[in-house]
Amino acid sequence: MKTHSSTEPRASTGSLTAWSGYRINLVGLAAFSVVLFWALVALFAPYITPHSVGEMIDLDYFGPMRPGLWLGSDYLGRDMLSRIIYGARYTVGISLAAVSIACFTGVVLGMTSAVLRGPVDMVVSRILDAMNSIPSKLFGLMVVAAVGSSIPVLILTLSVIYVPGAYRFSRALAINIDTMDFIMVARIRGERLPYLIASEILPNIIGPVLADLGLRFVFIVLLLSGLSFLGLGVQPPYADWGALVRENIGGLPFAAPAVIVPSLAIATLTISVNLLIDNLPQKIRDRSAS
Amino acid sequence: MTNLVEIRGLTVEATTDSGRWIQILKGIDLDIAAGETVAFIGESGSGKTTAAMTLLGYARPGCRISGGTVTVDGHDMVTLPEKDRAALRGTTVAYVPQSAAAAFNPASTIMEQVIEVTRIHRLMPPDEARRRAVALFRALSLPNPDSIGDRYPHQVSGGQLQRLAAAMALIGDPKVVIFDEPTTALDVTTQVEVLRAFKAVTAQHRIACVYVSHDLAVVAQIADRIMVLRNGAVQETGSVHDILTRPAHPYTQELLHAFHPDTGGREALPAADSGAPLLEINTLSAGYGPPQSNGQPLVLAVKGVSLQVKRGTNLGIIGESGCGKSTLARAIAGILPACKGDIQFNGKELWHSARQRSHDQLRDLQIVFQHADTALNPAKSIEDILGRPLTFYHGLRGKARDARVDALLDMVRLPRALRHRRPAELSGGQKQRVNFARALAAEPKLILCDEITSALDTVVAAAVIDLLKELQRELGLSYVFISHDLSVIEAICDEIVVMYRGQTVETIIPADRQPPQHPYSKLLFSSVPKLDPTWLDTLNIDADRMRVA
Amino acid sequence: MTSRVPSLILGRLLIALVTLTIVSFAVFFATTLLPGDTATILLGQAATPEAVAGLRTAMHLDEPALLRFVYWIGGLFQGDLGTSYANHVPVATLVSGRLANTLKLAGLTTLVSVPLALTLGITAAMWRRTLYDRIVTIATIGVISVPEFVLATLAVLVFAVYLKWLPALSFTYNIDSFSGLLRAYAMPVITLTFGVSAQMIRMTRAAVIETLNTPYVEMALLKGASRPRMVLRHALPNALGPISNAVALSLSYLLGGVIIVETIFNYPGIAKLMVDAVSTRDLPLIQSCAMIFCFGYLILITTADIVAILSNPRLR
Amino acid sequence: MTKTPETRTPKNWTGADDSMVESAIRRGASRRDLLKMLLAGGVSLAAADLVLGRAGMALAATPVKGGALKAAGWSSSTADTLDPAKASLSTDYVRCCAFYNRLTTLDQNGIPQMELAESVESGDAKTWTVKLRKGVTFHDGKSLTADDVVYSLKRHLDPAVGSKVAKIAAQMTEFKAVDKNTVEITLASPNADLPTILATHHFMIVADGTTDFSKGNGTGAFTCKSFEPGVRSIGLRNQNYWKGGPNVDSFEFFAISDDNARVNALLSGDIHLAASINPRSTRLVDGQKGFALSKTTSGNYTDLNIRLDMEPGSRKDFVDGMKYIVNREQIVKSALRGFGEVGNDQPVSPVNPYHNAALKPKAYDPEKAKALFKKAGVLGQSIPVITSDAASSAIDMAMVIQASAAEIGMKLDVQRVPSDGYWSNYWLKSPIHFGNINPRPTPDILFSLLYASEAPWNESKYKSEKFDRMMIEARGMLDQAKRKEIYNDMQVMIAEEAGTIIPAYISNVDAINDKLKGLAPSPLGGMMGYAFAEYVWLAA
Repeated sequence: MKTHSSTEPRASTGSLTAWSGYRINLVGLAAFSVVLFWALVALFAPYITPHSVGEMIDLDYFGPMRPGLWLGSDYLGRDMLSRIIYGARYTVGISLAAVSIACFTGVVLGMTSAVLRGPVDMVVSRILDAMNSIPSKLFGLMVVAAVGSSIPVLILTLSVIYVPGAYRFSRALAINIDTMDFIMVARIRGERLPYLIASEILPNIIGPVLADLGLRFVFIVLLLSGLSFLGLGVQPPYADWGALVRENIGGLPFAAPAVIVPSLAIATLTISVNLLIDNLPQKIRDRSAS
Repeated sequence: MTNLVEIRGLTVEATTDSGRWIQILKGIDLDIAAGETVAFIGESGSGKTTAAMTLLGYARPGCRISGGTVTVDGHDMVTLPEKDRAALRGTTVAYVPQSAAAAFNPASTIMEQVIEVTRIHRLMPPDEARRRAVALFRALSLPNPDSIGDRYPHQVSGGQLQRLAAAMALIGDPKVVIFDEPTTALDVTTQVEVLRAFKAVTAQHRIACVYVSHDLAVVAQIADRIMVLRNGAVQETGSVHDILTRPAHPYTQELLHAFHPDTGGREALPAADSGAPLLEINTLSAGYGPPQSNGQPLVLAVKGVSLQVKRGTNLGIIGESGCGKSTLARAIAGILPACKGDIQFNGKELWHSARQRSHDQLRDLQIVFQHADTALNPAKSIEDILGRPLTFYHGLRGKARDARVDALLDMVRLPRALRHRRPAELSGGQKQRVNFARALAAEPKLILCDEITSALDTVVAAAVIDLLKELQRELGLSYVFISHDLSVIEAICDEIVVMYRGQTVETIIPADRQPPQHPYSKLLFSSVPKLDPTWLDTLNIDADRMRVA
Repeated sequence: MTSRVPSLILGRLLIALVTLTIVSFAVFFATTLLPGDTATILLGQAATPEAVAGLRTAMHLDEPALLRFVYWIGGLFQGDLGTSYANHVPVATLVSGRLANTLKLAGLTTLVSVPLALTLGITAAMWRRTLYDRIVTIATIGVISVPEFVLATLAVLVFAVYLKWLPALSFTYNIDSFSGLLRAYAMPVITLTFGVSAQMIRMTRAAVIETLNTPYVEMALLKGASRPRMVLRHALPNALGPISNAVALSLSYLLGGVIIVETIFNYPGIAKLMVDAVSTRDLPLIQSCAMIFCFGYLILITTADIVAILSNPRLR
Repeated sequence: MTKTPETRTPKNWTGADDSMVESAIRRGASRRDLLKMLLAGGVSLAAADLVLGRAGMALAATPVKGGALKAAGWSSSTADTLDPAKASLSTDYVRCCAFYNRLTTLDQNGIPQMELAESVESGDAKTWTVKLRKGVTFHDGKSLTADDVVYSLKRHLDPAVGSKVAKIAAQMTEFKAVDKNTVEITLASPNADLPTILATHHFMIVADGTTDFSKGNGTGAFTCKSFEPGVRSIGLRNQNYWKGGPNVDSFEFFAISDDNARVNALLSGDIHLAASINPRSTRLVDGQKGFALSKTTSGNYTDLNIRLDMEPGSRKDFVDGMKYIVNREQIVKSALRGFGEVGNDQPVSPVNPYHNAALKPKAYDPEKAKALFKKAGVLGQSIPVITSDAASSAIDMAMVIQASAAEIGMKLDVQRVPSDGYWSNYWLKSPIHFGNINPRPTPDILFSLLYASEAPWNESKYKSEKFDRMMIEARGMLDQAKRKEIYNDMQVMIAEEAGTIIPAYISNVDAINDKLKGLAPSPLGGMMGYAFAEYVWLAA
């Protein structure tokens, strides 16, 4: 299976050269700033929230933006700004953890299958194929029904859902790499599996894998919001952004900031993550310059 | 307008990773008359293909024509709008690619692609186009000219595809055809046929040709004039005769010299044959595909081959693609476990599969692959590539390892500064040296060299061969040298085995200076082009071919 | 040259069958692991011990799981999906109407989204690195980063509540005209199209660009072919494999992933049926729904693989 | 959405006020009283007039025949049933009400009225004689007889049926078809409430011997045209209805579980009634031309249950402290958005004639609570509180209580668990959790179900022999005044001693298209006690 490895040459416009031959793309820089912003918000959430997350300070609900309630109030009259700040913690944290676990597991399994082939490949592929065939939201629902909802369960569920995708993707990439002669050289040198996958294959697929990770991150953020729809989510009064959108969706007809702001937060984070990965600083390998 | 093609002050620029534009063609002037064949010769990176493609008004992605004019049949391909350029492509100027196998769309039939030019430019009704194509197939002496067009590209051989690509170029009745290394990927015996076909057809239609190649001998057969390029600049232009006999430019002289390798370089063997052979294989068979009921694989590529390599000597294995020589190398290395026979190495019997061989056995027997591009991990630095076998086999780390990497780089005549680079930053010759240095790092007794020079330019390949010889003297290695190129093998081997259809047909000792006896060997040896421009026209190898078949 | 296609296709079908077997085991035993007793849940607040015991016996819930698995698998082979615990109706009856609805919605969405996504993906690849391409690329990321329920709610607010062009619910019972069909399906289809197209667009674009970099496309250019011809005649046929794979993966979402759309538009599809089944611990129904999703997924993926095999003349 | 000034309600006016006026009218307030009340509340005369006009409209108008009624409830699943004994969701009740009849029914004031019965009488509250109305036929043409009634009631005793009211039905020990139109019911012990009990939705009368209920063969106002569990049902006007046919030609009912989707469906004109909408959505409907709200306070409540037999509920001071830390006013305001009435920690709601209005709710007093928590030795500890969407507004209530507790340094660890499986896994089981109790017609049912020592749903594990004795004493008592006195005392006992905190009685708010006329409140629940389809009409 061909996958969407991005082999196209990068656009030469809007880029600048800095530090010892790394090329930084302006779009990438902007995206990085946004991601960094949310990461910092998530990190320092307890220090920058103006109000407690659960405190009901507005007598009205779905209140507009105004001094003191800079992002308006939610459906219970709680401060949206504080809730968004804390939501960043959960959204960024959970999604990052889940996407890391999913990609790590999937990629390791994928490379292992590609290197070992034969029965191992067959068995792992079939099992993960079977897993993939169960719709993610319904799987989430079954998990909630079976073990209830907590953050570790949430992270694990999201990870499990995305392992097959990461597996399929990395296996396809790794199989292409596995046909290369340098793998053969390493094999007849007598190298073992861990070295083959970690040292020979991984460095060659890490680019597309990262790009894939970015896309998966988006899906996980969205799935997180979808799961909150089904009751699998962060414990109140805390909420991830998806849950914030969900619990305030009733404010949509009023164009309440309580529903618009978390939606925007999700959009800025996911779009930035993707743009950042598409425009990662690139070491300039300029043969003619040397 | 007297000349069909006039190139004046042509410059082409390419963009680098950092977005800088650098000149890769530095002011080229050339005239080509109608019906004339001009060869562009030079090593890879010299700009010969780039120059040829400007005739189509085309520069590959990342490149642009930055100056000068390229006038073809009265049109300046540089300034013409893209739409008008497209109208001339295929009708006035046509292109025959280096690898026809890659240039044919795998999803469509050959006929469709051959006559596509007539569809694009609405030259003639499809039926007529098909008749014309069949006529061209016949003229290019393709087998089954009436039905070959119905096949898909993967269903015909490389030599046939190359001729079909020529048919594809000729169907639009172009005035100029660009042949871009059209025979480089072919076996010598096939190359002869293809060259003949090209020559006949272009002469018959009085088509002007640009023939891009790095092989002086091939060019000598087909061109009227030669333009020698290096680093984007013309070194020398002249008639074939002048260039071959009175090369003015030092680079041209170097090229010519590389063509006459120092075959006498190997003195006769010292009395080493007294000891047991380093490698001895007996009735070895190997192949691909699932095992059949008789225990043999579906496709048997090596059928009961036996040979010996004595310590400190080199064995050459020669044959055309598909003869089983690479499979044999893989079976010896244990990559493709042999299904029958036995391998004795250094006095011990080797397991067929590399997995079961001991650490020391693996270390003592190294293999170097043909394509340095794929044999070197593009994600690792040269230092890591060379360092790994040092750590793996000899447990070297830190400073000791660094010193050894430096020593290896010195050994293969590469600057030490390269150690921090990645393979993609090296030239083809440099990569092949690294590839070889990695095998040396293991400190082996025997190195299997699988076509290691065939992807290199003549001059570079000659240098690599010289290096190999030198290292052998210093380190007391043995090589098994697998190649389809007789001149390379002759230059380095003490003994040559000719393989044909999975079997050895003849063993030749170059030092004995005996002509080959087996008809296939004869065909093979006689198909190697000579610098003599009349070689192709006077060659009579059909008798041999008949006997082989 | 002998054709390898039949054996390759046979191989794919075999793989699908193996996967289906794994799935059936997994599904059955995963569902029996669900905590909570069907009888208790059915009775809800009224679950007194006597009532629960009575109901358990009445539903044969007291038999061992393995025995029930054997019954179930045996039934599946005979096309018998079992009887719903919740209301004693054959599962097949419950499922059939819902499945038809789901397939209708999926079919219509496919009809809209696949041509749309392919067109956008191909044209974006054709005019790569132009403003158009950038807009398409950014827009696709933008669209997938909006939660589905926001899209759906927004669509309802705009088209149903304010403009009153379309009904807020998807009434699919009495469709007697084309406009009726449009009205009933417009909004769910639009919402789902947004959801499934993005990935198809991305993949199509990537696959076409990959083939655009091949020598045979350059060859077409050198024959004087126009850009559309290069893309449509040369790049596209060779990108069919990866594209069909992407399409299959995206479409598989339309079977079980549409729970939110089904909820918001009150569309009686099979995903909602399964959600109901989970909350009532209606095991036969859960198992049947899960099997249907897996089966649909496998059909799609296997079809994509077969398309890839057939589109590759090397294998013919 | 533009609103003309004329139709605009006062700015600070909410649907809650509308309903308040409505219930004042029900209690018999004169127009002048009401005007006074409204003006005192700062409402302008013109606006007050408008409000009164709206409230009055619901009560008096001439029905119009015809039209296809479409309405949406909030919950449904494949477990939807037309078997009245198994009905468990509001959706089931609505359908049963449309297709069947009960022996009795409750009027707006909670007083039993006769439906299929002509009379339900007893001398000793133990043996009851039910006389049936004559000339009633089932949809399939069969006439209603005593055998049908005996069959319908008796099946609740069969465990295999899985009746939801098996426990209540268990007191009916003997059924006898005296003649074609007379049934004699004997109770295990006297119970004066039987006529009210028989008005429960589960005691709908089905034809003798029915086992397949998918056809909905009853005596009700609609015949069942189609019924797909978890999807929808369609009823057609029963031409032979003994009451003389419903107003609408057909009645389609389904559920839209998503709150916003339900409101949107109403606003877009797809349905005439959206049942039980989220209080926060009322802002969308309220004041919107063409739509109205119908509020019913029927005794539904969500309570915080502290089990007295477990830590920390076994410490009386903790339980009392919790009662003071619950800010009931804020729960009504924030969590219920005004659609509720402050509760006084006992289950008999203000709409019930037996409600003890003298029992005042505990005031919100954080300092007192803090002192009590300190005394109980729990201050500063983290106390887990289980909440879920399963109990309506429970999460929001938990949020309010949690925030108040946090102010006095009491950490409540609110754990939201999925609604799926909540009733079997957490309710009654966790030390502190939320419950949700549907309206019951009589205090006796509420007490015996929820507070008697052996009650199956004793949410806080309250045990009091005195309470049990009082319950049985009151049950057989035909003297209303005496009975009310006992019930008053019992309500005080619950409020003071039990571990159930009932901060509010939740109003049910149905949003309707104002073409829909004739909708009146009922103590049995929203949508006129689920029976609206039979009574309403669609204005042209």
